[in-house]
Amino acid sequence: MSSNLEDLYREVILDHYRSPRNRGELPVPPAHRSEGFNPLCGDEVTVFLDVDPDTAIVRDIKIQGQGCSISQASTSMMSAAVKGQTVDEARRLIRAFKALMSIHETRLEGEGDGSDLAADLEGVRLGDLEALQGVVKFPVRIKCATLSWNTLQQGLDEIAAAGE
Amino acid sequence: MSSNLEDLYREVILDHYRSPRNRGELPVPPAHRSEGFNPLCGDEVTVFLDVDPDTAIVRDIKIQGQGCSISQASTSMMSAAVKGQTVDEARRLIRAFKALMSIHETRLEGEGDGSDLAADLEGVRLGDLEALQGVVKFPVRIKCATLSWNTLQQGLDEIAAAGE
Amino acid sequence: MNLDAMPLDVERIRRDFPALAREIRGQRVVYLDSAASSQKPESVLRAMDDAYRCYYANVHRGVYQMAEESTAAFEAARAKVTRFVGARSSRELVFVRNATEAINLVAYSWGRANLQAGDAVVLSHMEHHANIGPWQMLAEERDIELRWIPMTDDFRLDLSTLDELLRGARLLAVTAMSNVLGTINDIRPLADAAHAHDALLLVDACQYVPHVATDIVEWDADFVAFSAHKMLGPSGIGALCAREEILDAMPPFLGGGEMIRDVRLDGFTTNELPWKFEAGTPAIVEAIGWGAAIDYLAALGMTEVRDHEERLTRYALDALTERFGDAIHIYGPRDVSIRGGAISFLFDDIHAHDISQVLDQRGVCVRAGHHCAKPLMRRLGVPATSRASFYVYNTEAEVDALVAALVAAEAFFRI
Amino acid sequence: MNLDAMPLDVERIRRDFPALAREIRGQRVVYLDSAASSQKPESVLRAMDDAYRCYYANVHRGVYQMAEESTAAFEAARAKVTRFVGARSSRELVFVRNATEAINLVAYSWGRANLQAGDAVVLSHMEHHANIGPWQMLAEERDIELRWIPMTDDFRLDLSTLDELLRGARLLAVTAMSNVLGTINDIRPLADAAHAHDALLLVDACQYVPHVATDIVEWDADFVAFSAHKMLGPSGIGALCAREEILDAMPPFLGGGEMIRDVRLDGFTTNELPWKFEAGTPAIVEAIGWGAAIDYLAALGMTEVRDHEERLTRYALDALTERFGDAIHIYGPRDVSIRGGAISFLFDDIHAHDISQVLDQRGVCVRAGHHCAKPLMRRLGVPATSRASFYVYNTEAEVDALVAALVAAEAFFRI
Ligand SMILES: Cc1ncc(COP(=O)(O)O)c(C=O)c1O
Ligand SMILES: Cc1ncc(COP(=O)(O)O)c(C=O)c1O
Repeated sequence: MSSNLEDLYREVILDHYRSPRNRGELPVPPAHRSEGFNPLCGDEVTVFLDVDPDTAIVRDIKIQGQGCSISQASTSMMSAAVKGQTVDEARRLIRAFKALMSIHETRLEGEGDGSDLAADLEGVRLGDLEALQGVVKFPVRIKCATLSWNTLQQGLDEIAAAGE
Repeated sequence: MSSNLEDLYREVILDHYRSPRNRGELPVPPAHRSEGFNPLCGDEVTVFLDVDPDTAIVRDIKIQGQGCSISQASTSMMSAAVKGQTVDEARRLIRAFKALMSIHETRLEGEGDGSDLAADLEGVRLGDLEALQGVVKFPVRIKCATLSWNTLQQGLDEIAAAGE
Repeated sequence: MNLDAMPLDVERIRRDFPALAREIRGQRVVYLDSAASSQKPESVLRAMDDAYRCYYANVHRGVYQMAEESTAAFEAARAKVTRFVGARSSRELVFVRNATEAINLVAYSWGRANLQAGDAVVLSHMEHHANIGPWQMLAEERDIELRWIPMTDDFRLDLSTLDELLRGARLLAVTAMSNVLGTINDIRPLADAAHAHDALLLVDACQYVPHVATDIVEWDADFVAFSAHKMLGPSGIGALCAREEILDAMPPFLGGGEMIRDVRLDGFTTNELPWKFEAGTPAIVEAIGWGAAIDYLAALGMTEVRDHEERLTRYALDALTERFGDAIHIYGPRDVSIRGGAISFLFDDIHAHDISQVLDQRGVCVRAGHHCAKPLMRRLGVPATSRASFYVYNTEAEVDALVAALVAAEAFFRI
Repeated sequence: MNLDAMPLDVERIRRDFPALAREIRGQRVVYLDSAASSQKPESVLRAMDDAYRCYYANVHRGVYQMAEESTAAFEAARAKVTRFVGARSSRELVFVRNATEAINLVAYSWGRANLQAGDAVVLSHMEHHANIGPWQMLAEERDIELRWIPMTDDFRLDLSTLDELLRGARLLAVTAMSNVLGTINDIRPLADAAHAHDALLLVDACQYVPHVATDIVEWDADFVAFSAHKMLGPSGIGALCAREEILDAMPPFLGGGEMIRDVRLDGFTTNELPWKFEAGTPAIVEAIGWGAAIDYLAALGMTEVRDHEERLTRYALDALTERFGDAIHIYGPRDVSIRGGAISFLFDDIHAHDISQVLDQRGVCVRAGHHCAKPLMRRLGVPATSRASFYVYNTEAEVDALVAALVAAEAFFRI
């Protein structure tokens, strides 16, 4: 296999793909459920979120759905990254991860030069998630990687709206 | 001017164009009135027909409208050709004239080989009208030449329908 | 298979397609995605380039020579498309952007003029979204019932309840060849059944016309939709072919120039067929390119084209089964006489996207996803498949390359 | 006129346009019909040919490299068109077949979702059929009132009753530049007036975008329609540019692949902007060609383009008046600062068609007819006019050729 392909399929990605973390469901309510689709490939993801209303901490997160290795691995890594974090930290992670992913998309659209993206990335520790950076070289796969993050964001927004 | 252009603008055509026959209106009823448009160029023609219900002879015909030299000349020649003829003879003339014109259109559409057109032309004396044959070399102008004939046909059809 | 057909000289054909010489990462591209869109031969590219270089002008509008030449070439292309599908007259052939627009045209114009609350439209479980979306929009707007012809477990239409489904239906809209399964549906009996119930028949012939000699009069279809880009022609053009009486009775769809006879402040009258349905400047050069594509296919002979694809499909089905046995799932009939050259497949536990990515690394282009047929995917119980599809320029060596790349992909994800 | 603008090097530009080398009856063609459709430069033809030869594939669908390249080129073209008209984001730029379809999209989707019996839409007497037909169809279907901004005797919009016309109106739909008169309408005040009455503004910018630097944010327009083929781009593609919030709130227009997020048997959800409005395989290579056309125009500079056309229009108006005096009627403003390079004219007692025919004999291409603006023709009291129109590649020598050909035509019909 060419090095190119291994940029995409890093070992840690294949590991999350083969042994996804936090698979399962949570009872709704008290948990919140949000769904995401990738219209390109038909991938689907369901994110169950249990957020403590007092501390705003993501007490638990579970994932269902089907998808390619990139979307599955990204989902698994996302769940591990946000579990136990506050909602604010989770949102910062979403922004940072999208910044990591969207550099190419943004250039494509010719809007902005990526400098504000750098700001989003600053001070956020992505850890394992950085393994997904290779996806940027494969533009069609970016949506695979961001699907679960968009669904998480949607879930957090819905929880916030319901709490108001 | 090249000979080509003179194929189109024969002397007899320019003559009919400059001194159009049978311009004017007829009272409706008893006369019948039909209108035609050329959507390409905006040309309009109104044909007033006075057909004797007993003898089916076109007792009188008058023409109004605006158009290019080809449409005006064709209209004028048409009016002269059908005036005093029976409806059957007028229809035979319409068929023959369209055959003269549509040879090219038909080839363009790739439908039929023109052999039935020859039959339509057989035994009909077109006289002056043959001067319009040069139009066939200028496909966009064919609709200019046929406008008044289509309007005549429509008028005859409407009279026939009303008489039933 | 037709025993009279001379095999296509595929090596010669390949030389006509510049894109097939493309190298990807040092390897000659293996293009197996013609069901999504085909490559184009030199003659099509040249016809379009020539039009722009020598006689381009807007059509139906100018009295000058270039406009006449352009109009003649545009209408000659219409005549070619008309003849290629066996329509009766160019008046029955409306140029649109693609098959999707053709079906929408029917839903908007014929549908809204003829269908009312309580009427039914019958579709099938193997339709492409193009033949679902327009009807769902209409169904929601007008409270129309959609009914679905189910699929048998051997990937064919289950016609056992057709009579019941057609009771009170106004339209049967069905694909002639599934873009996922390859299944060819026998259209004439469907037309007869629909007409027996006073319903009209719309055929989505997007995958059929490029691959099998088509005679829409023989089908007795009322509406037929297809696209140029899947049959060696350019992007940006397709056609709706429909019976003249029906088109005549339909209200216009898009309003504007070209489709109008006269306009006053208080209303307009429409132009003759087919222009009544062609508002604005049409895809002029695209039509001319499509005409050249049809010349190319006609010169090959559609019997020969079909024969080649049957042979190649048989070869591919055999090779995949032999190499992967039970590890590969193939979604579609095994009998090549009732199917086209689109082969959908899946390996257990390896997502179609990942397969496709590894294949791309070796220059093998297949499609991965739901192929715009999500209801069918749900029926198959899978989120996505990989699909390899063949056309006149594909070879057995390319099937071998596909199999070899799949072996590598399987190995990569099984480690 | 902008005094900073460097004059275009027209002789060099002409060499980029292969069709301008065409000879008609032994004479170099004099192409004066760019308002109907423009010729295309080499760079546009090459961009399209390259796409087909090197990386053609369907967009947004494949995981393989050619599909990625094709998608990237297609979306890069969208970004170019977006920037060229000053739109905020590519999400606001929907590809359609032509300006006509763009306006129909608004009438079908926004119109049918928002307009009801008794609502009013305001148009003007100088609209092209493309901006009349869709509204007449809607008006008839929904019992909507159409109101018309009249024209002054010096060929400009008569805005004296605008406030009254806009009372209770939901939409003002107006051309930025008349294709018959050349008149440029000042859009920003129209936007302000419309918005003051809670009406939206649609601009038919088909004749404007090709010739004048456009900033639709500065216009504050809600919908803008234009076509590629009038601005050095290919046939078969155009755009609707609209404010994102408005597009977001609009129901879909055509249903099918690409515009769908998910489909179940009982309904579908729509994709994001702009794809929500792009059903089926788009005009892929046409978009790429359009992008190249925009690169070409941007390299010339739109200030320079406008300057060249003002100069040439002034030269032509002077030459025609000087040579023919009262014998020629020119329909359009004399002041070149408020008009574009489309000049409509008529000689007493010589029909526009006949003029055009004689001109064609000398290779001079002008258009004759009603220019798809019959209400305007009725207002002018003529059945048809001849129209000469200019673009970046036209020269003063060509204007001289036009005048000489008109002298010959006049002589021919006056004998
Ligand atoms: C002012 C105006 N609006 C609309 C159109 C329609 O453009 P298209 O034919 O590209 O849809 C034209 C061109 O014919 C035009 O000049
Ligand atoms: C069966 C079928 N129908 C309809 C379509 C839609 O065709 P287009 O995208 O050209 O409108 C396709 C192609 O994607 C297809 O395969």
